[in-house]
Amino acid sequence: MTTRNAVQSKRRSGLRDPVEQLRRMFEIRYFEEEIVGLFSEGLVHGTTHTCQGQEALNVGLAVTLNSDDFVACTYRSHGFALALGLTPEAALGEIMGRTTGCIGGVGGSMHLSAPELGLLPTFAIVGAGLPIAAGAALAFQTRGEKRVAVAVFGDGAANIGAFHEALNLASVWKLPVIFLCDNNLYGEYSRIETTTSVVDIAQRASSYSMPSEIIDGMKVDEVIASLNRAIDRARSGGGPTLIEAKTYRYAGHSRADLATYRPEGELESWLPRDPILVRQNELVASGVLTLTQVEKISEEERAGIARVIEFTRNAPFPQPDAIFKNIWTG
Amino acid sequence: MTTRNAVQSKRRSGLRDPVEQLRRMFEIRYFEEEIVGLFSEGLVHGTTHTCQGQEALNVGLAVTLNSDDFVACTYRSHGFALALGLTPEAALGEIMGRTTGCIGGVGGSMHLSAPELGLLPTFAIVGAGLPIAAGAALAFQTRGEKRVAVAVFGDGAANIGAFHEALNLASVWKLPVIFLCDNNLYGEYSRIETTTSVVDIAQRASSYSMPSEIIDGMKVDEVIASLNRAIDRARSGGGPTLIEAKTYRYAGHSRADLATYRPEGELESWLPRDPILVRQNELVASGVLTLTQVEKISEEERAGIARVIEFTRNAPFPQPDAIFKNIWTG
Amino acid sequence: MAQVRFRQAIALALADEMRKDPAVMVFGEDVAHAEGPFKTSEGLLAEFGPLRVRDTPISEMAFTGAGVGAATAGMKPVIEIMFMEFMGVALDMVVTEAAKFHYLSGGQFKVPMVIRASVGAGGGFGLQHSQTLENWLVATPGLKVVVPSDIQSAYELTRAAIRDPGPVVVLEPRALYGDRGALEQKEDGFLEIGKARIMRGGSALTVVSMGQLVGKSLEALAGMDAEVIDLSTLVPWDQECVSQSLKKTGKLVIVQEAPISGGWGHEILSLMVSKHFADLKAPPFIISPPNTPVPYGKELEELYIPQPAYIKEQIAHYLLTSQVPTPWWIQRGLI
Amino acid sequence: MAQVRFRQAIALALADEMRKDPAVMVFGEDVAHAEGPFKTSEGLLAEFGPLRVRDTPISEMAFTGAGVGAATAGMKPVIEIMFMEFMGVALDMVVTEAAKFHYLSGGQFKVPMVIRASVGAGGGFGLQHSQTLENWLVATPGLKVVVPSDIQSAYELTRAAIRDPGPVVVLEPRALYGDRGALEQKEDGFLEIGKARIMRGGSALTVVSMGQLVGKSLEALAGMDAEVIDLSTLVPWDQECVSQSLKKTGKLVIVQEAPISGGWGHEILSLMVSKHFADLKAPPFIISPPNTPVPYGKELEELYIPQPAYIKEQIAHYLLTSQVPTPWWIQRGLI
Ligand SMILES: Cc1ncc(C[n+]2csc(CCOP(=O)(O)OP(=O)(O)O)c2C)c(N)n1
Ligand SMILES: Cc1ncc(C[n+]2csc(CCOP(=O)(O)OP(=O)(O)O)c2C)c(N)n1
Ligand SMILES: [Mg+2]
Ligand SMILES: [Mg+2]
Repeated sequence: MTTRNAVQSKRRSGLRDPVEQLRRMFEIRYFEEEIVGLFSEGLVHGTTHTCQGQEALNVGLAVTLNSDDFVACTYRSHGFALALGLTPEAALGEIMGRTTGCIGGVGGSMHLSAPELGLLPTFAIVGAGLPIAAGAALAFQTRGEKRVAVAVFGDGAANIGAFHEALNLASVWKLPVIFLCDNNLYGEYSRIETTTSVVDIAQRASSYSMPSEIIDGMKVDEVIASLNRAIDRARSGGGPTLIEAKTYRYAGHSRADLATYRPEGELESWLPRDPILVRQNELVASGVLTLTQVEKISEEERAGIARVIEFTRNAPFPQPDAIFKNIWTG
Repeated sequence: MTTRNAVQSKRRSGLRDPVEQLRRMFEIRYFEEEIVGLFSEGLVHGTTHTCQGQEALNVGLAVTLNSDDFVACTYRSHGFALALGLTPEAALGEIMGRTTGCIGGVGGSMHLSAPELGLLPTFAIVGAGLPIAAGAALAFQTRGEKRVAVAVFGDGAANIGAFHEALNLASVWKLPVIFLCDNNLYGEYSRIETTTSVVDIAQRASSYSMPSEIIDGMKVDEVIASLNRAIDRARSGGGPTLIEAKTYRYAGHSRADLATYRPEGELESWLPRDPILVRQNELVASGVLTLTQVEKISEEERAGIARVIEFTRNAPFPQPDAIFKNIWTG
Repeated sequence: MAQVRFRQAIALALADEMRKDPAVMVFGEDVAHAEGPFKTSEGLLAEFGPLRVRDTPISEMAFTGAGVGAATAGMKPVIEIMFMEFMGVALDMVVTEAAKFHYLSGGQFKVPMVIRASVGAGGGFGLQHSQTLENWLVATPGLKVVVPSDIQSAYELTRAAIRDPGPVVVLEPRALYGDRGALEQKEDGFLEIGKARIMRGGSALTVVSMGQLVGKSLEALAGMDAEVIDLSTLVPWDQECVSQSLKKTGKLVIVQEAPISGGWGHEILSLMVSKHFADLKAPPFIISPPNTPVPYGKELEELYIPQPAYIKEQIAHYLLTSQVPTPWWIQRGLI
Repeated sequence: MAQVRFRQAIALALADEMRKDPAVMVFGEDVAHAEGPFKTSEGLLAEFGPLRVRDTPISEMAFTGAGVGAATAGMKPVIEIMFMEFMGVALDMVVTEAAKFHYLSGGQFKVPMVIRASVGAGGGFGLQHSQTLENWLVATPGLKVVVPSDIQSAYELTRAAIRDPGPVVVLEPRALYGDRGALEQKEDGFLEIGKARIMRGGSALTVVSMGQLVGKSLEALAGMDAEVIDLSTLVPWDQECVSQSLKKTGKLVIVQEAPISGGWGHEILSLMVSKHFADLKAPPFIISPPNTPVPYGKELEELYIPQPAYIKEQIAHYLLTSQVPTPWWIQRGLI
């Protein structure tokens, strides 16, 4: 555990380096791509929700927060967990239900947790993370701490009551919380305009007299800059912010969903904006990396994930006693 | 029942006459004033919420709707029920728990109901009426009927999740429903600015791309005009509207609440705008009524309520078998 | 008879009722274009169109409430709660509004609404997507609750629920959606709401079960002289049927998926003991999962749910000794 | 000892814990400036200020969730749900989040949160503001539920709940808020969560009750040789205490405010029968309200709630005949 903590804090702090950011995005991408295969193999039980294409948001959030800030994410959080520093072993172990998982393999893909990194148990109920993040911010405010909480949620979640109640409460109490909407255009199999009465989720901030921003969620630098503005506001007592990041969900909603409901060519139209591609081009253009070096990083990450999978295939399953632990708070 | 229905439809249709509107406002005012006394006498059990000062909204709504339109009101609905045509006997009977009550005395002050007038069982759970009114509108839309549904709710209810979800759903489905917010500045003992992150509730309509209006809820003509615009839009397939009526709750929140938390002089500042005063001055100014005639109407209504109270004091209490009726739908 | 899957039996029931009655409509998250997250509304949008078959925003409170309102205004809405746990954001509409509207209108308003929710463990969905939670729906006079246990009862109870004049919750065991078998489509003579089903006659023992555990119980008791009752309706449950069986056998065992603390079986056991104390030949008891969250992971989840082998072992011991058997988690000293 | 009202005992418990522990904070609708709709937070805003004592918008989902988040981040929030029914718009936060967070974090996060809710009939608030609804909170491993029955237990259970490291729901019988009596304020040695209270010893009969029916049971049984147990904690309830009593008396009666269908008493009865079948001298049974909504109107509401005279008559008949007595609604042929 402590060694894992050491590795994790290094993974977290190292992320300030743009090259590490690129590396982490590769890690997340390959991790998610492999999950789909493991699911088909039957090694991932139940369901899983991957985030290919949204790596800039994952990494951007991790770069801007301190480890004692709190983050409430959703079932679609492998990428956020890895970005925040969780080891791929701890993430995959949980997803594959092994004792090496971050909660010992009794939670599964929707339930990652890493208190040491500020990651609250990820939320499987749409909207639930928003009031709870506001509550963490309430604790920080009440104790006069400069910490912040972030709630990450989807476009679809912006239609549920908890969204409305949480934003109003956060605004009335001026809580140090950031509401980060990951607008990937779909809630399950439904495109946003079929379920949502506004074009931009950010527009709803006016209902709470709350500052808001709309950003390109495919650009890690834009994510970082926007979050920094909101976090500074929150830390300095300026209250909550609603940020809408425009992203795209490359894969289907969950496990084997092929997303055949998407309009012809929609995915393709997003690929040129791929967050990894964008970041790597920037780094190459500015001479920080050569294409060969990028290739090398990519291959290293691909190989790393392969090793993690090998490791986890052989990791033990939890024993029956695991079911009876951590139910009643001692 | 049928005789009551006859009386009620006359009470409803007669309301198009401005003089009848004044008369009904007097009826509601005296009715509510007496309730407080009956409560202190112990003749009204539990709790009760009165609406003195909001009679223009009550009457304005009743004038603009057809009897086959649906209305979802709150626990603060004696005035709406009387305006829609419910007899004071049926209303007071319910409030005093007698068999003469509109549901036989097993509901009480918060639970009036009059299907024949379109009045849904009034809602004791804040916000619950909004999705349900939207659902009635959904039925009308699905069958291609020109009927509408109205949800009346308070300023405080605009902070609950059901408000958000209902307005989004109504907008996405373009439902023939009107959301009428009775902003009387208080939710229980809390003034609006202490709980609400916008100044005008109507501002929240933009979160749902929904047309909205802010009106003076103390002026019956303004209420009627605004509702007619919204109802016409709904009947002609134009979808939902949010109307915010600025009113004032003369009395406390419920039963014996003396509302000592209100700023000095706030009530007094509203009295010159009293809906009954305004309407009677208009009628006198335009020569429709003389002050003596107004006096006479006022006295007739006061006497009428006295008779209803006498009648209800002597009305029978329900027998135990009443508890077992209407539970399971046969 | 057509061979169909459990989930298709539900879709067929919805389609057959929609054809018969234009007041029936269906809405919920992704039930229209995607034909349901579990494909339980296959073909409905295509046949009945976007007015009667609608996708909703992620707003359980709003669309459950819309069901209440639409029902009150003369429709017969069938709404879908994808996973039972999601009713936790909309329970008010089910138990405080729908169930009480008839009473609150002096019997004048009816709420002929059906609320379908998938329930239970076995799919590896983890502890927030695997519970049955019938307990949320009890202690609510006016609300009926039915639980199909096989393809035929899924079809018939769904149709019966739609025809019921009041609100009915249908709890569908998610683990059964993929089951394949024969279905007899019919236009009437459905299983009655409020009536239990005797799945197999017997005289040594009365076993009362529900949902996905009915099949497991039948498998477990193959060859034993046990009367196996599928409660089928939890509210109001069929006291007469259980009474008759118990009078005959004098031994009662409940087999439930709900955890031992707070599960539905206690009410059956309790009322039957008060009524048939003199007839009892041995202590009645409940076979259930332990009092823990539903674990993720195939092995643990399988262990959590009472399986046929375990049910058989428990009941064999009971018949042999007339003593209440020790559950596995005590046997293994896990608590 | 100070003479206080039940509602003041709660306010005093909150104040005493807030003085001891700066992490304790209180929020809910009108709990601060108005000092609580039922005056259960009298004096708190004045003493502890607006950071730790807050009025909330009408947003049960948000402020219950805020309690979960604040607890996870190291505070000890005490939130107030004015009427139990309002939990129907926020249940997700209580049972699906708060109760499962510890498990979901591999035991690393704690949620030391208290959810207070007023429950029950007797105030004439009508059928949507008068239920006890304990059933919403069961079948939820990880969530504790306590129910005070008098001034002293209101004070002690509130303090014990705040000190508990996990989430605890306190269900306060609204009908008792106005009761006046002696209170002993103490700094420790509170009633333990999970322990029942033997209110009076006896050997002929074991009566298990909870909340406002404990007092009514004691009154009803004055002079009878009955052991009266206040369950005090519903989850996890004190099986040991009831077992010991039942071994002695061989007769068990539950007296509950919850309706007969879906009420909490079935679990007590069921588990005790499975465990003590051989010790039972007569059929155990439950005294409860009928399976109907809570009626408005003094007389009907009084009839609905089991009153001392009725409890006495039922139990006298039971002791005399060893038979389960017929409830009043059957006696009068009302169903
Ligand atoms: C209250 C609730 N309703 C429904 C669901 C089922 N569900 C899981 S994810 C999802 C879609 C959410 O879409 P969005 O908020 O856009 O997030 P995304 O999946 O796109 O990241 C739904 C409907 C749920 N988990 N919780
Ligand atoms: C869900 C829910 N929470 C709390 C309450 C308690 N309550 C009843 S009325 C009320 C105030 C509502 O204020 P507003 O919406 O402005 O309506 P008004 O009373 O002013 O007409 C509250 C908090 C309730 N009935 N339902
Ligand atoms: Mg999305
Ligand atoms: Mg108000």
